[in-house]
Amino acid sequence: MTEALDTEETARLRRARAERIGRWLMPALTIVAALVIWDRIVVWNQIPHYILPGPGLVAQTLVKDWAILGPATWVTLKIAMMALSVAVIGGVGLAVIFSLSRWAEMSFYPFAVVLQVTPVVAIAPLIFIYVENRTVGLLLCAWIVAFFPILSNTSLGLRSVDRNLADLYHIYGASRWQRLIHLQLPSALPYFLGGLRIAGGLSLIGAVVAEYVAGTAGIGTGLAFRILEAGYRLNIPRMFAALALIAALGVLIFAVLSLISHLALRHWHESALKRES
Amino acid sequence: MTEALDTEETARLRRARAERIGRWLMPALTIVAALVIWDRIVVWNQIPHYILPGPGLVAQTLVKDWAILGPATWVTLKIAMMALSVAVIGGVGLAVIFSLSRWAEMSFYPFAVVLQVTPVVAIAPLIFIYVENRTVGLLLCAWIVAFFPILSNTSLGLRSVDRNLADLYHIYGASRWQRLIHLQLPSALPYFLGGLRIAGGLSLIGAVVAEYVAGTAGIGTGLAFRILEAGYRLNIPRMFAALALIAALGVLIFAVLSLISHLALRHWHESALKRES
Amino acid sequence: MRMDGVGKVFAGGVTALSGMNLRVATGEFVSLLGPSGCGKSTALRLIAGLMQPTTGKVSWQGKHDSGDLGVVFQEPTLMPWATVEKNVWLPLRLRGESLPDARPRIAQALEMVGLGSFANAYPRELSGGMKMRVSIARALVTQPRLILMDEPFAALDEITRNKMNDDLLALRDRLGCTVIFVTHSVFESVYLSDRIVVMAPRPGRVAEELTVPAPRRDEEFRTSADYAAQCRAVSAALSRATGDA
Amino acid sequence: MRMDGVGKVFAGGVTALSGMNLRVATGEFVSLLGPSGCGKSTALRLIAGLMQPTTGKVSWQGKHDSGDLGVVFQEPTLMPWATVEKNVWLPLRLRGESLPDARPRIAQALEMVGLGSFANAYPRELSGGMKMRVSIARALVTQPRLILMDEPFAALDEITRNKMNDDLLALRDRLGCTVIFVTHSVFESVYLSDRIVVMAPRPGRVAEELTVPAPRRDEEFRTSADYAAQCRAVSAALSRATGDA
Amino acid sequence: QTAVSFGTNWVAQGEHGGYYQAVEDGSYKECGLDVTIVPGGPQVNNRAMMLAGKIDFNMAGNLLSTFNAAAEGVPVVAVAATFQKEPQVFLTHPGKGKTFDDLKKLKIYVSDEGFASYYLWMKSAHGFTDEQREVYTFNMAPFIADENTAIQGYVSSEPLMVQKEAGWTPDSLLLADAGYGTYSTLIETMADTVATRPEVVQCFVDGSAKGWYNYLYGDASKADARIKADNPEITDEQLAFAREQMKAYGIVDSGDALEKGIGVMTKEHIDGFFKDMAEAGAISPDLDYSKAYTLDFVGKGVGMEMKK
Ligand SMILES: Nc1ncnc2c1ncn2[C@@H]1O[C@H](COP(=O)(O)OP(=O)(O)OP(=O)(O)O)[C@@H](O)[C@H]1O
Ligand SMILES: Nc1ncnc2c1ncn2[C@@H]1O[C@H](COP(=O)(O)OP(=O)(O)OP(=O)(O)O)[C@@H](O)[C@H]1O
Ligand SMILES: [Mg+2]
Ligand SMILES: [Mg+2]
Repeated sequence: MTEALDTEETARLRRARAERIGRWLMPALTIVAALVIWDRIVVWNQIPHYILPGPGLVAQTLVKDWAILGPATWVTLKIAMMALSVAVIGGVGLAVIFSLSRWAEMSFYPFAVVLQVTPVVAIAPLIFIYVENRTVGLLLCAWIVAFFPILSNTSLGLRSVDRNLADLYHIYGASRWQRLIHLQLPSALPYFLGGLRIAGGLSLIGAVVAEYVAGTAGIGTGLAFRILEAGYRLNIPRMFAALALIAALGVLIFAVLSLISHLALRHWHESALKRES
Repeated sequence: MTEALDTEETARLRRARAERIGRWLMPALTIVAALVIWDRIVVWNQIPHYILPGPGLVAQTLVKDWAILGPATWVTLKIAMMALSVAVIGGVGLAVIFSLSRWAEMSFYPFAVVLQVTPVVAIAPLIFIYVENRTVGLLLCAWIVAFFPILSNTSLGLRSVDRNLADLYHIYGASRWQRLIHLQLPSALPYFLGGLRIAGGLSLIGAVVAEYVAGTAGIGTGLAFRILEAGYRLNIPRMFAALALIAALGVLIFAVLSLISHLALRHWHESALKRES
Repeated sequence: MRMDGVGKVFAGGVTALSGMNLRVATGEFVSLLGPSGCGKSTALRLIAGLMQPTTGKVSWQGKHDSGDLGVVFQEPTLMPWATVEKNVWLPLRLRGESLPDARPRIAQALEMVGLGSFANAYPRELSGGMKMRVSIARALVTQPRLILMDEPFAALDEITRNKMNDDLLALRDRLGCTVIFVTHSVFESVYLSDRIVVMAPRPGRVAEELTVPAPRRDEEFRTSADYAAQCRAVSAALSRATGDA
Repeated sequence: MRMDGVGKVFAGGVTALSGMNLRVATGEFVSLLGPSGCGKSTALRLIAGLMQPTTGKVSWQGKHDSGDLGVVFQEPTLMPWATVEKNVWLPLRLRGESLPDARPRIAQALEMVGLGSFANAYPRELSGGMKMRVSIARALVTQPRLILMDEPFAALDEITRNKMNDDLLALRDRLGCTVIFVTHSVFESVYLSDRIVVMAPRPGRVAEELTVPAPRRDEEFRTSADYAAQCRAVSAALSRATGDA
Repeated sequence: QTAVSFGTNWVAQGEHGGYYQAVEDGSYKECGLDVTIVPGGPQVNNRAMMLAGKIDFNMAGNLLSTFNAAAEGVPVVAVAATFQKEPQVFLTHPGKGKTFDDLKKLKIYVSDEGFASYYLWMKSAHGFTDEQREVYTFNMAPFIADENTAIQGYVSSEPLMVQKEAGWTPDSLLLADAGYGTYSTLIETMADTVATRPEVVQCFVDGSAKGWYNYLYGDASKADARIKADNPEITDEQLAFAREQMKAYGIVDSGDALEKGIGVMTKEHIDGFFKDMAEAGAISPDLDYSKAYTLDFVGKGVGMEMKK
């Protein structure tokens, strides 16, 4: 019996250790594997570099064209971060307003949906006719792309308050505002953070789309233009290098947001708690 | 005392009735108000119809061009619905796989993020070199746009299982699969439905983007091409009519998904319960 | 406080209460006693104003101000994202008191429920009884003039429970507050209350009311023959009420 | 089942148990009694295999098969999205039984806890005590050979509670099952158990063990002088254990 | 000096050389204009900016957009046609596209804009089909990958790109040679401008013509430098190639322009193209497009003397 348990225990410890290492190793290995497969596919099928360059060539191009791509990455990251901030403010703000007033919600939620589904490409010219400031217009475009998940998830979260807690606040005479700040917002946090993780990627897409429809005059050239241009010029290795940078930015943003989310929730929410073993 | 209470009671009933009516009236009124404001802005600023047509002209065009726009709407709706189905299957499927295996999650989540942030416009040509079937390629493009919110929210939901319930399942010797079906999926339902509402709009965007990058040969022309064409032909009223149709589709999809969500959750989840008055 | 012919029918069609009459005078300690599911919690929620009765009225004589109310629900109802200290702070916080200002009183309330050293724990790190005690500390931290409690001591062991009973009585003597108390324990109800309202189920209603005459409530009372006799009387009333159903 | 020198330290650094030894024989009815927060629930979870002890071992003599286990946690732990009937169905469902097949037994279990007419209600429509009873029905529906219960009857009134006590004893006589039972009530523990393990807090450990010799457990036993004497003995042990802390 | 702005249809490139030259060599300044060139881009809609009054002149794609404006009652007027021929070509793999009809056997990558304009004509005049068209999103890789495809392009850009990247020279079929008789790269402005500030329009048209002569036949280095400043990515080789091709195919200076100067338009030419497009169903045959263009500012031989 004791024997059996000891092996069990050792197995458990071994598994825990494996997981700790695997947490970093596995993604790294998978990425390496993906790169190798990509490389082999390109080599074995003799795919020419102007259709699908191999990872080596993309890496080389990345280094070679860093002078062009580096600043572009920075510009795109900057726009994406601004867009995300605006999306957070706008999304949470709207969700709060909607939760404070059912009238506002009933009346304006449809408009939020309309904004979400409106093709930015189609209305961008209109925006730029009336919005003088290019940066503002740019952020507006990116915001339209990214705000909805935050609004939608935060709204859901604000409505998912524990009923008994809501009653408690009612009894203690909490004002609408106190209820919002002390009860609804913390309850909505896990949902909001989930929306934030979605919006992180979308804000990057928003930055790309916004640059695509509006250019980035005054802030420098971003990755979107580099991709289009490289594609247009058949400089496909550079196009892929730029795409790789976007992908890397996306993963980076996601990782940072996941970390924030973990730190914010680890004390209390199921999704972030470590299981007691 | 009795007097005071009676007035209170009447006030409460009045409020309830007002809300019941307002639920439909308010959005209707707001939309009418928005249309009137739009109309007045156009008239007072004498904005020419080729920059921003008034709502009346758009409505006229909608009727006049229905023979063109109606079928296009149908095509776009079809693609959007297919994309949404694929996004649901793909998003939930991935979330389930990730929840079943932490290794899979650690290894492949980054790829999901990469897919989310990759500009479809840039990789569409590549997709169409290797994907022979046009419809498949089209759906692939739309899927890339729409799947992530479902994956992300469902993942979050699958992880937000009540700890005591999870323990209970463990004790009763539930298999991994039973735990998934009977415990994790129902727990994730509110999160999933939240993701679905976001993905509903995105699938419409996905359909537009997919048509834009891939055309819809074989299925007929969708709204995306109609918008581009109308823009190119300076037929701005028709462009706005098509945009209005997209907006209407978006609101429709959202309303249907909200209804589904309400029906699925009304028996038990806070977000959908009516408050006991 | 008076309830006149109060009835409550839930959306599902369950009649939780029907024609319930109750009068509670200021400074009184009233226990609601009755079988599980007979509508005690529902009555308490109606009194707290959390629901509107379907029929009848709940009315208050004189002012009743939310700052002067303390409640303990049947479930601990703690905010999972806040530490024990912050949870207890809640009623004070809603009145605008800052944490440093409130801290001495929070500490005192936690001390009273024996959780002085758990101020910085999160609710999920507490045992069931400890959560309930935090909830009690939260209700008492404002030293309210009206206390509504729904089986607050059910999850506590006898010794802690007795201590809390005495603490509650002491508090009540000091503040002269009104207490409406739901309990399952005949002993507890007799020990604590001026009056015991025995409820009968399906539909929930008042079956009997018994006054508990007792000059002092202390260890002596608890071991007195009088106490035992009253407990028996209440037990009998309870089984009559249950049998009625 | 035996626990040898079991200790449990939580991630936060709280030592919930330390050097706890316990032996439970097949067919025995053992109660864990102790002040709130002394580690009773933690001990039960260790026994159920939901946690691994930090030190020491929990070991089982002979097979223990998940199908043969019934548990009631301190909280009702119902699935909010399922009706009462479906909640009770759970253990059977996990063994692959279809709802129509299982229905008679579910109905019987619900009848036993007095909720026969609530099969189609959702958990949120139930009172606190009713939820707990659903949880009890769920634990007993499989007629398990090992039952772990964490204060199952705390939320019930005396009359229901007595009835459930008797039902539990009857079930146990019929199936000869092992029961490990956490309770706060001295009376209940004496009435039900073969052996009472009194635990002391901070850190949680076994303070005393008392065997309860009683030939038959029925109304007669409950009113006997022997019963009263044993209750007093257990009470005394409990206050010693609490005083230790 | 009057400040005016001119929106082009793409990022700065050789096809815009004449305008840059005019800015550099003072042709605009001579008659009192201070011209700012606003480059276009993939999605930059300079036409909308002109309609909204944010810029003064715009580079229109071809006559079809002029007709469209007339059809929608948009007060835009074409005042000059810089390119006498549409420089649009179809590229094929070597040997696959000897004649225009050979294209019918291939998949053709056409942008949405092309699909809404010249492809209509290709369908009616040459029997192309919707099914063979693939969407072109300005990435030529799919074309290079599949030898049974053709792709749209500018005679002055894409052939060189393919040659450089793929290592072979594609066949180019000029749309204009197949009978697509539109002018291209027109200068357009609002009717209001024509009516109230004709001297500005005249100056811009004349200056542009001079700029183009100078760019094609003179020293283009300053304009090229300016183009490279606006678009650092472009290479001297590309600029030289564009210039060569424009000359070789007579894009700017051919036909009527040889006698009446760069920018010339004639009523016969426009009417002829209109008839073709009406037949193609791209435009209503009853359209009155007479107000959509004016011949007042062209055909005066301005700058012809600069041609060596
Ligand atoms: N939200 C609800 N919807 C429908 N029925 C409800 C709801 N809440 C309570 N009920 C019903 O009302 C009745 C009384 O419930 P209540 O919670 O008041 O009982 P209780 O006396 O507090 O019982 P316990 O002692 O078990 O807590 C029960 O039959 C219950 O099923
Ligand atoms: N997840 C956890 N993290 C940290 N500490 C915990 C956790 N769960 C329980 N504890 C601590 O362990 C101790 C014992 O808890 P346990 O739940 O076993 O008590 P209990 O005897 O069941 O009490 P009660 O009678 O109040 O239910 C308590 O001091 C509690 O604070
Ligand atoms: Mg209750
Ligand atoms: Mg416990």
